[in-house]
Amino acid sequence: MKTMAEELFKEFREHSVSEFFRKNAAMLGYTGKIRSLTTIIHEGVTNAIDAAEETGVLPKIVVIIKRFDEEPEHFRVIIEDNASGIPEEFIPNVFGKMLAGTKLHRYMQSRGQQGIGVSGSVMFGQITSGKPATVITSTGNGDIIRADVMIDVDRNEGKITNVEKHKGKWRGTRVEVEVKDVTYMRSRYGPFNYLRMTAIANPHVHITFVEPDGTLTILESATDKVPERPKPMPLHPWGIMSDDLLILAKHTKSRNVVSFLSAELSRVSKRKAEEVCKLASVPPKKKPSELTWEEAERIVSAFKQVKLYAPPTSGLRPIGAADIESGMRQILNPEFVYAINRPPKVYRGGLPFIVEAGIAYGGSAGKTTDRKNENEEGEAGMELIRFANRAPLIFDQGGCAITTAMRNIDWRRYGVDPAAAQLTLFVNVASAYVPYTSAGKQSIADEPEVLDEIRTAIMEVARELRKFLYRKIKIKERQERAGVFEQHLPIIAKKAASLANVKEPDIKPLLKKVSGVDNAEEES
Amino acid sequence: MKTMAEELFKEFREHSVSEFFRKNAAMLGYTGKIRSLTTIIHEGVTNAIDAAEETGVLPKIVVIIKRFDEEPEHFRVIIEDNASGIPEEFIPNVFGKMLAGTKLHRYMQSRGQQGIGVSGSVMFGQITSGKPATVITSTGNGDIIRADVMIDVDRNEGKITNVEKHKGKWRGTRVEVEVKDVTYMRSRYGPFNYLRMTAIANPHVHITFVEPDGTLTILESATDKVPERPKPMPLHPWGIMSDDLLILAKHTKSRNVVSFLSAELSRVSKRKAEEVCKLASVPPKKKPSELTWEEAERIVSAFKQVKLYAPPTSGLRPIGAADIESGMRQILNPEFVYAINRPPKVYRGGLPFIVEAGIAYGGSAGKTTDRKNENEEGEAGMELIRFANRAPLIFDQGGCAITTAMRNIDWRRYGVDPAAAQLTLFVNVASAYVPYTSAGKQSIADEPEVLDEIRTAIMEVARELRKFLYRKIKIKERQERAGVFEQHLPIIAKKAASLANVKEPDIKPLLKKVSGVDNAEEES
Amino acid sequence: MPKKKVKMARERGHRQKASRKLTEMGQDVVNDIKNVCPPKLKIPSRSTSNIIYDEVHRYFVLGPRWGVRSAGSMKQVKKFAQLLCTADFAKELIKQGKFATLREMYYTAEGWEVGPFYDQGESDGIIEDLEAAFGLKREDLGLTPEEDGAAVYGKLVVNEDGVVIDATKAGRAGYTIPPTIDDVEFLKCKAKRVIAVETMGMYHRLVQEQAWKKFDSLIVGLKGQAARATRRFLKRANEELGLPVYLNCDGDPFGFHIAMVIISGSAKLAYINHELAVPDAKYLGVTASDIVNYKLPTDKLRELDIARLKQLQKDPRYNTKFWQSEIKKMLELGRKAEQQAFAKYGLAYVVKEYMPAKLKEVEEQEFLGR
Amino acid sequence: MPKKKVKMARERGHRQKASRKLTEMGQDVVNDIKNVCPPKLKIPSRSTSNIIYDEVHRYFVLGPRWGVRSAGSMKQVKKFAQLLCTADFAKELIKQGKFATLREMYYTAEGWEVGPFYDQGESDGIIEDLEAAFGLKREDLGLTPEEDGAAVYGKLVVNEDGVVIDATKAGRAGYTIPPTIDDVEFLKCKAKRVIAVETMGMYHRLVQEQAWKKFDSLIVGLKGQAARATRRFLKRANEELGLPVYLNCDGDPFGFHIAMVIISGSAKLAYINHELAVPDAKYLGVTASDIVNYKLPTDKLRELDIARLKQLQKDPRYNTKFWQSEIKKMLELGRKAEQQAFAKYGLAYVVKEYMPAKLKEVEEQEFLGR
Repeated sequence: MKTMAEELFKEFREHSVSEFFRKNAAMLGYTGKIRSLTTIIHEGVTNAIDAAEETGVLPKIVVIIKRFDEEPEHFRVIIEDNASGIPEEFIPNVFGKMLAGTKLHRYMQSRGQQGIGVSGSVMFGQITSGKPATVITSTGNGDIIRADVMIDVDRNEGKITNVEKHKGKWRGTRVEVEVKDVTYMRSRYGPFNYLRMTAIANPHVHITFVEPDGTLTILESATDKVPERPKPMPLHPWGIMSDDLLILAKHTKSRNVVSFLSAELSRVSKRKAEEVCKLASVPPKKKPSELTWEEAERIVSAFKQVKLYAPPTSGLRPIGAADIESGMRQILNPEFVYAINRPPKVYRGGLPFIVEAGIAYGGSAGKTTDRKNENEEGEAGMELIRFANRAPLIFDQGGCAITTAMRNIDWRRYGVDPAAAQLTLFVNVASAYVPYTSAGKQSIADEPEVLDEIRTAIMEVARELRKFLYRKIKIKERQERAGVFEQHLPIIAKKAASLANVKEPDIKPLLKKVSGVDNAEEES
Repeated sequence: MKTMAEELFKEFREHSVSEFFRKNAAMLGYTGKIRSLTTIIHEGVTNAIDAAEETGVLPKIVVIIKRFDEEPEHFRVIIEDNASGIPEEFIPNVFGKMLAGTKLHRYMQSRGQQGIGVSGSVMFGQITSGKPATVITSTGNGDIIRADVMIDVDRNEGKITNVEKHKGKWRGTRVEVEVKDVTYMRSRYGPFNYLRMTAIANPHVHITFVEPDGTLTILESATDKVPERPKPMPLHPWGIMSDDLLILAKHTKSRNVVSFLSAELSRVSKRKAEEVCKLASVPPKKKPSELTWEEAERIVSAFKQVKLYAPPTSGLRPIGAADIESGMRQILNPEFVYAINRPPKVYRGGLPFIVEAGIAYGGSAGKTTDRKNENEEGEAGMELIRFANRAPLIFDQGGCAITTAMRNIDWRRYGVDPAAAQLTLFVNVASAYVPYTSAGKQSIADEPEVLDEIRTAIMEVARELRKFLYRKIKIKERQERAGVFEQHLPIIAKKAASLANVKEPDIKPLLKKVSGVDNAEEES
Repeated sequence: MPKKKVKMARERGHRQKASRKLTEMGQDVVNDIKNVCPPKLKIPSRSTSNIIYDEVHRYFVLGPRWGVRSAGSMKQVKKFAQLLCTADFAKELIKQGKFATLREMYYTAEGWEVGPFYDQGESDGIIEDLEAAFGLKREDLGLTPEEDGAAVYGKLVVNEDGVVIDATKAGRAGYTIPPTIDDVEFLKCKAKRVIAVETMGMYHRLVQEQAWKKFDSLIVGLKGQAARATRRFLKRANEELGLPVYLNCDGDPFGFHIAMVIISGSAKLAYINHELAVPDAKYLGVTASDIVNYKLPTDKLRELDIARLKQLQKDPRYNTKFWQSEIKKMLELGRKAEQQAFAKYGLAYVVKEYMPAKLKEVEEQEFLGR
Repeated sequence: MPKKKVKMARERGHRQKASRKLTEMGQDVVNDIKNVCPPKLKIPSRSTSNIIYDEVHRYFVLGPRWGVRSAGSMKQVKKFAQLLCTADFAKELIKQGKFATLREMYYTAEGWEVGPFYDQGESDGIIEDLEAAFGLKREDLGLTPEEDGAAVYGKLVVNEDGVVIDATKAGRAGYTIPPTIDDVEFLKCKAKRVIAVETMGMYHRLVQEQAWKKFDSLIVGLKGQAARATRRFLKRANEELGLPVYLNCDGDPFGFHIAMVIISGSAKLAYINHELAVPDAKYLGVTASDIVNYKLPTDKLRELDIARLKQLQKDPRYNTKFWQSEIKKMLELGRKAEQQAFAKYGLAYVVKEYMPAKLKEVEEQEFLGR
């Protein structure tokens, strides 16, 4: 007789990751008619900018959204870059296979991370319109490839259903996705605002945008400085966990623990490694692959007792205070703008990150601006714009560490009424590995170190704003008080004479004297 | 010369889903010290109840949380069930491989869905403590297996590191996970409240719980009725998408479209299928695998023009109004309780679901109860408890469709002040495929059909509450008004006599008359 | 002054009439009880929808709708009992020739069998029921409000219960109108008109500048919104003494309202306006035109003022060319001004320049019958 | 009554003194300007921290701290100019023997070179500066508040600028104390005491029940918080006429406060309390003990009442055995009661039973020197 278990486990099977995400498209941000469209733009633009930067050129991005006649929810979305192009053999995997890419295995900052983004767009297009995505690409070798790509969901594989080749001297990639069941709107959550925020955070990017009604918008680049290429980066010992260490130990080429630690971790010299081994009672000559969990735990805790340099920032690519300021100035035309970038920190896993913050006051900053007709909400007060590695975070504002940090601050202490101030607050978290709360990549988890750092950064720019507002008040006061004596002393003389019933005294000597005295008092 | 692209794409690689989720543990609910522990309990208990029900026995669950001496954040979590047990050969895949299981490929309601849950717990334990999970299981064949299981993250595979066998006449599964960096608390987000909510929604489950300080709590089952085993269920044509149809067409054994439609979809007879083919201009004899996207789109829209029975509920397993009421009554001891379950509906993809709602007033319902010392927050007012397939949803309350629906209702219209009312509102969404917003499975996406249905259900129970509150007021009024005539008519007689300066008239005849008349008026 | 004597008798008669009405009511109730029929009392409805502007009399009156207070209704029987207790209390007051304040009556009810009132609003409501049911003033029932009436200065001699008072010899603050003004007899009056002013500041200014002599006038200091006794005084001065009444108020919606309540009565007291309204009284206060012509110091109209003015535009009492044009002008100006703003030109200016000009204007119009 | 005549002369002298002080100030300023030295004026500080309870005089006075208003300070020069303009205006009023209200002065300033005041609060502040600087009342400067004082009934005859007024013959509402009470001469007084009551309801009750005859008393109707003129009247009645003053107020913190402001002055007017406080006046109002002894109808103490009572416990003016015990008792009871609550026992009860008992108690204590 079969047991109950044997009966039940007949059905036990494995599944592909594509199938998983096809059924959980919401986890990737494909939820709601407006958001789904913005997600496609986001994935495409993010990849395009990353690719151009890796190639080392100033990104020039073209975004076109075409509506099919008489089908209000049927679009063709086109995103083009001027990056390296994609070799033909990689096309199926880049666009049709999930969890495949150049980025996932390296600790390096880039906007995309998980090798899901573009494949997700292709899949969403495919399951709503039934059409393959069209990829036009050239690596600059004279061949321009035009390929239609579909995803085989059961196998998590890309399939090229049609391919053409042309000759031509162009380099770059153009992806066209046909999609149904989405809506285009110029709301806060729509593509227009997404691209506007992208332009603020990426002053080196040139964006050409064509909306479904044919409106052409060009967001010019404000600098021609190509940001440095990000570099892969080893883990830093601060906050590293035993498990991470053992995984590194398994894959290292080093033959003993000391050389392993100094080779695979950043800021660890041979001498430091020896010191740590001694503290942890681990034989320095032991083979890394033979490290036990307990030894790994002791090494991790030993690292906390030695002095180390801060993690290297070579792999991080912050925007920089000057560029944030010029980005905000260009779009918001504010009375006052100030930005900072904080020194690098790490959070759990030894992963470094940098927080940058900017603040803009006056002009069209804040929610009540002449942009109102663009983003449709009649809201007033402070506007928060969130970024991760320069990519705008539009959705899930409530659950984001940046929002939490902003709300935890008592803004009145900085002379600001959040419900009314003409204020735009900018926060960017730069890291090779941003702790998103979900694969939709729209909000940052509240890791304590990250939350603290965001809070500190916001308070730092807020302090500068307070100084500005204070100076503004001071100047006004001084102006108002000028000439007060000239106005009032003659009246005093006249009335005193009337009271005493005597001739009016000459006021000039006193006037001369007090003006001087009082000014002196003022200066002191 | 190599192109830039060739240079860059050297790094292109594939990755395992385990590695993906190891880096994105927060996506699975492993975020925060309290939440991570509750997530482990949730995954274990959910699987345990599902397994017992599939086996067809009344679930008896044991949950033990042990703290390691002098290590406040180091625990051993033990979850035991009385289900079918697991055949030895499946142990590595059940506990060590993600996206593998008996559930993902069937459209059937169960608490777990995605084949990630338990493997996720094992992985989280492994990466924080370095220890394998221990599985003790027997299918009731006389062999009890004790196996230590680890996950090979690179390959997404389970490995048994140690195995023992004993003889014994026990059946069930006991999983022990060792975990670090988590905290035990009796807060709203902690395991205690999780199990209490589980007991409310599952009156047939018996739970034994031992807390780290040794406190033993037994949550008795309130019914000995084993819920029916859920059945796999074909898709229903309402709201099905072209893509779904084509995927089914690819895998079907049917030879023509008519038999394909009636075999693979529910509530579709041959005659209906023929009608649809005609409407869609699709040859009825066509091979399903040769259906084009356009034909599929036409079939989908044709289904909207014909009359169909509502989707079958055989695969759905709602709790039932009576059981919800008895569950709430047992735990909350309320003055009034009312529950409903709504008829089945479908949402996009043709997936049926059922919404159930319950409301409890008075007693220890609401946030301000004598449970305050348990859940620590000094909050007052209405309490919302959310469930998906009877499993409590504890986190991410803000983003959940149930919360949205609850907030969209103007509670004052039902005589309720949400900030003060002693009210507990219960909502359960039952479906083979609940649209979670993330893999953490803590909140339901706001699919329009689902949101509407939740709103309708809540309003239905709220209306019943309003009736109860109204009756309560009415009864009080009647009591207060009794005897009003006896009190006042004599005074009227006396004062009138005084005014007129005459003898006081006899009031009795009138008293008798008006009391009768007025009562009659009252009844009408 | 034979005309006055007749009036006097009528006034005195009010209290007797009240007593008679109360007795009749008692008799009706006793009869109903004997006939085993629930006693009822018809009371004119005082709800907003039953308040009507009477174009002929030029004040608010109650419309034709009645409510019935029945001792046979569970909801009304307690109120009915309270009403009878109150009536009995009032009859006793009349008998003793005494007066009680509304507050005193509220407290007196502590000792009643029917039990104390929930609050003074409840006991006041019962009194209003009695007033409306019988067309009597509360004062006729021996019940008075707390507050005294206005101050009066000028050539008027009155007789209060045998005490003769000359309103030029009652001190700088003048003769104070008592709540029981209907018991006061006008003995002699040499004034030719009444000028009532909103604020006591202006009152003292007019007394100090001897405006009462200059204009042959009684000066009345209203102390803001006019008390019932003041309105009764003005009505009697107008009807018994035949004096024209001029109302000098601040140039703002509240000032207009104070004047208009004297002229046409308030909606709230529609049931008793026939005893209180002075429809021939004339507005002589600050107008929007004055603000412009005299370049007065002003304040900005507040939101509330603007809303109030817009309300007045639709109010039937203000449906005259004069008011419509002044209200419109004030809204356009967006400013308001107080009486005392004339102090900008010196303290005496208001008496020497402004008032003579205004009086001349108004009285010429009257003479011409406009 | 020679004592009175002397007082009279002193009173009249106030305005001359004021005029002299203003002239001196003008002279000082002129001299300072000639000496090229910024004119300064020392003004006692009216800030809370400089207000001190004077145990000997038993009222609030200003402490020793002074502030200096200097025409040499940028922040103060405008205020200094306003102060001189105001002084000049006041001197003119005195010269003409006129009075202006504070509001009128505020408007008059519209025409001044220094420009209008921002609001009346600003002009009132300047007047207080002058009062405090010279220890004069604003009335001495020809400036009066808007409101009249209390009503007085009883055997008192006064002379107001040649008009003789008998306070039993000024009508039921009594003689009204004018803002310029210091110009009034007391000609004759047959009363032996003053009973001042908080509400006009109680005032009319006492007049109606002839309490003035029964208790040989002047009845004063305070109309709530006593006006400055009323306090001045009570002080003069107490000092010039030698009458004991009894204060009958509601049994609640506000009633206590009304009485205590008459007795010991308010902190806000500390600079002029020597002209206003009547430290020998006695509280004869409703007490917590009365509430218990007479089983009065009560209201619950509100949060605000409780907070207020707790404040009073720490107030030096209430630092007597009587007050401490009554306040404590009221807090324990948690209830308060109004004067008119005695109407529970009938309208006449307060005059027939309550007041005689209370008077007897208080006057016996006084006789015994307690």
